[in-house]
Amino acid sequence: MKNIFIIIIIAAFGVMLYPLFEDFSGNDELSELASFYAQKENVEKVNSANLVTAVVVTYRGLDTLGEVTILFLAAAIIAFSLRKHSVERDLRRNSEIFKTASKVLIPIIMMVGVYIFMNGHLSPGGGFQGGAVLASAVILMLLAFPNIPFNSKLFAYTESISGLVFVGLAAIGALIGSGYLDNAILPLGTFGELLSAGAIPVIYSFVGLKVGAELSNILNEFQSVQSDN
Amino acid sequence: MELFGAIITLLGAIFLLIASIGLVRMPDVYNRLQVGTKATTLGTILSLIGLAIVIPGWSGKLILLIIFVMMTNPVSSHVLARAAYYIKLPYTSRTVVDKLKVSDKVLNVEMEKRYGLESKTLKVK
Amino acid sequence: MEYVALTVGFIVIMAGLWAIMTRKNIIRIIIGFSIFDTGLHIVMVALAYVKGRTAPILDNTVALDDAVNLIVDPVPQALVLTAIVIGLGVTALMLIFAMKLHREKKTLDIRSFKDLKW
Amino acid sequence: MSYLLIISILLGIIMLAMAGIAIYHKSQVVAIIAAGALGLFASVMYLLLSAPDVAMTEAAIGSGLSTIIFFYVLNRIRTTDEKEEQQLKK
Amino acid sequence: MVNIILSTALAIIIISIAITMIRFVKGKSSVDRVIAFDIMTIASIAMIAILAQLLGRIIYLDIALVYGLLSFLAVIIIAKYLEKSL
Amino acid sequence: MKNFSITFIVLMVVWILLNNSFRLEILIPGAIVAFVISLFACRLCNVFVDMKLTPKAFAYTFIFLGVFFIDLIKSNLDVARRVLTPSLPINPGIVEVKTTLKSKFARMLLANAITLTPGTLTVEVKDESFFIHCIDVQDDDIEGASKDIVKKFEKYLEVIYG
Repeated sequence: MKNIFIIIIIAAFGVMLYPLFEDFSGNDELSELASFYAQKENVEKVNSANLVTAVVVTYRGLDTLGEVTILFLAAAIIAFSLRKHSVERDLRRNSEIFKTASKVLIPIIMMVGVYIFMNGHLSPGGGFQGGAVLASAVILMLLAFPNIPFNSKLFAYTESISGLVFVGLAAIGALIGSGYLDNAILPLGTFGELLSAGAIPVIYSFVGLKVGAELSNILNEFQSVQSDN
Repeated sequence: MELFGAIITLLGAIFLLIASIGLVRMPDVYNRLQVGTKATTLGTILSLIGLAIVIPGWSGKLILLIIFVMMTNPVSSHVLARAAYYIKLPYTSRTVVDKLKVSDKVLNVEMEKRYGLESKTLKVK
Repeated sequence: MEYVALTVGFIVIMAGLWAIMTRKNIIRIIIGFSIFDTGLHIVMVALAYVKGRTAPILDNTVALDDAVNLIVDPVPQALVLTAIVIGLGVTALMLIFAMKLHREKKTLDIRSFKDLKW
Repeated sequence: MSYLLIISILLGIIMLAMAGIAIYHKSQVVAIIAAGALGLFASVMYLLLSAPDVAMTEAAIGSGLSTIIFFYVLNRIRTTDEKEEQQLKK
Repeated sequence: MVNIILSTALAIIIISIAITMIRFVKGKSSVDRVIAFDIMTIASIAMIAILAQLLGRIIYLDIALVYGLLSFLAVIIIAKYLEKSL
Repeated sequence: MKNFSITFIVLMVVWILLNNSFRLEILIPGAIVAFVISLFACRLCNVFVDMKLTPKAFAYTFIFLGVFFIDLIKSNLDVARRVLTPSLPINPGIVEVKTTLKSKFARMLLANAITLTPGTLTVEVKDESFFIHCIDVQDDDIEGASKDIVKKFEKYLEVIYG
């Protein structure tokens, strides 16, 4: 009886969404907004090869600011609602091979993360993905060496300084350039090089550092409330 | 030359197929891990090498991928095998010898004597 | 191809809703939420696809002059990128609440949380 | 272009099977692994829909870090997990 | 010719993923399923690389790198959960 | 200092492989990033210390890689034969072998090589004994198994890492 009710609700939802499916006949050309972004003179104004990055960082940069704020709030709530308590845990020792391999892998993973967020304007990638990869290096460290003291102060400082620099760069764009989060405050450079696209690599690097530090803090909070069972 | 690279890629794909067949056929966890690790590693490496022959301009990232797969794949299978051993998953009935079980008890006692409590109990926070 | 992705996305959305409504364990409900999320993202990306075109990243295979006729729509992709990151934050918060509920009642069965029911 | 269609159909079938396992399997561990695998195959699907940015984000965040957080929580509440499953089965 | 052979390889890899699904559904213990997951992701790395060749974009290889990295971490964490030492 | 510089070089190689170019405006940011990461990770990354930097060691590295690849291909043919035979000819068991290597990195390389070569899988490492799951047990005492499995890699790793 209850299941029938649920099926009716889901079917109603499906009917509600069905026009989206029916009217869709496969796009043949870009929408107006996207073709505005893809025109040559507009691309050269931003000079970023990856148009998604251009949309995320400059055109819709305020959304990114809100997103980073939401992530920061989530991290703060998690840190607030998890009560830390020190327990003595009876962990099995890690295998020696895994320890050695993670010693070799951690710097390489960090390098890959830095590559991903520095090349956000040339390749798929950017601050959020690079930050996630940096956080995965931290989580590998926590897994392999659980008794190394985790310096959460360092991560908190990194996070707040990166956030301040991000907002400051955006405001400088409003002061010198044409608007908030304008990327033309640095010389634009030639199209398709690493040092091009004005302030986009710098902004995305700080976004990456901030996201990486936030995610590392979240994961460390989760790690620190584990207990034996 | 491009054709040669493509054939190497096909060979790698066939090794991946063998890995999945072996995964279905083998009788217990350890043998499945054996088949899984070896055949998938060689399959992936051969596919990537074949692609590097087809397009020589891409070889930088492909070499990095190969090194990465060769580094991580044996380690993850080693960790899985260790976990499977410690949660005492059963062997197949055709297993002939288990040396680890014989020396496990002795070695554990030795470890405790040698390293004291800190080897077994890690203080976290 | 975009039709296939659209259909799969719709079915995955329905499956996620079904899981949210019928499962009794809170962890299962959160898994259902995450499935729902994935399906939604697939639908949004599939709606942005343009037939036979390539990714909106300009390099030596996609010329700058002809970009309007070669790339897909970048705006929904940027939107989905934002949505995925926020989805992680929401999932983490839900899991924290599940942990706190478990600390209170030592169970995760949704039927045993009746404190607000009248 | 037909091979892309065939690949997307096969990927779609695998994804639906993963969603089914994630909802209906008895064990929570397997359900979470299946949800992670659903995300990974979804990222291949995004690649076919020529959205590499979304594919990378899904592989890194939507699938990878979510699975890790799920397992941390599951480890914390493990004590009653098995009992719970038994009760739910009845 | 090259493209035909590469699409055949792609088809074979997808079939192997589908066969691995059998073990994922059937497998007796959780470790079996984790092994199946591992094999699926490693086969997907090869699949992404071949797709990158067929679509002609080098930038897709970055995704294979991130994919392999995160699946390695997921396998490690599941193994540590199963041996109760997370 | 030695392990700092080796980490730096490894990271630079990774950066060059990722970017696929040698131009200066790519190398300079890479050098800065690699320097910071090596500073950050240098107390962790003490595994490269016992690497020897002599010409003989380099030569033996290549020989080791060659032997390893031949064994990898042999092992795969072996596995394929076993999988495709209808009667599944396996004879599994866990055996113990001893190694004399001291360096941690060399031990990891040895364990990985064992995992990837015919019919063997490292299950556990304790001090100087490796416990290895064999798909086809020939010889279950320590010396015999060691001679079969470990020796062919050990003699190269011995030269490279001491």
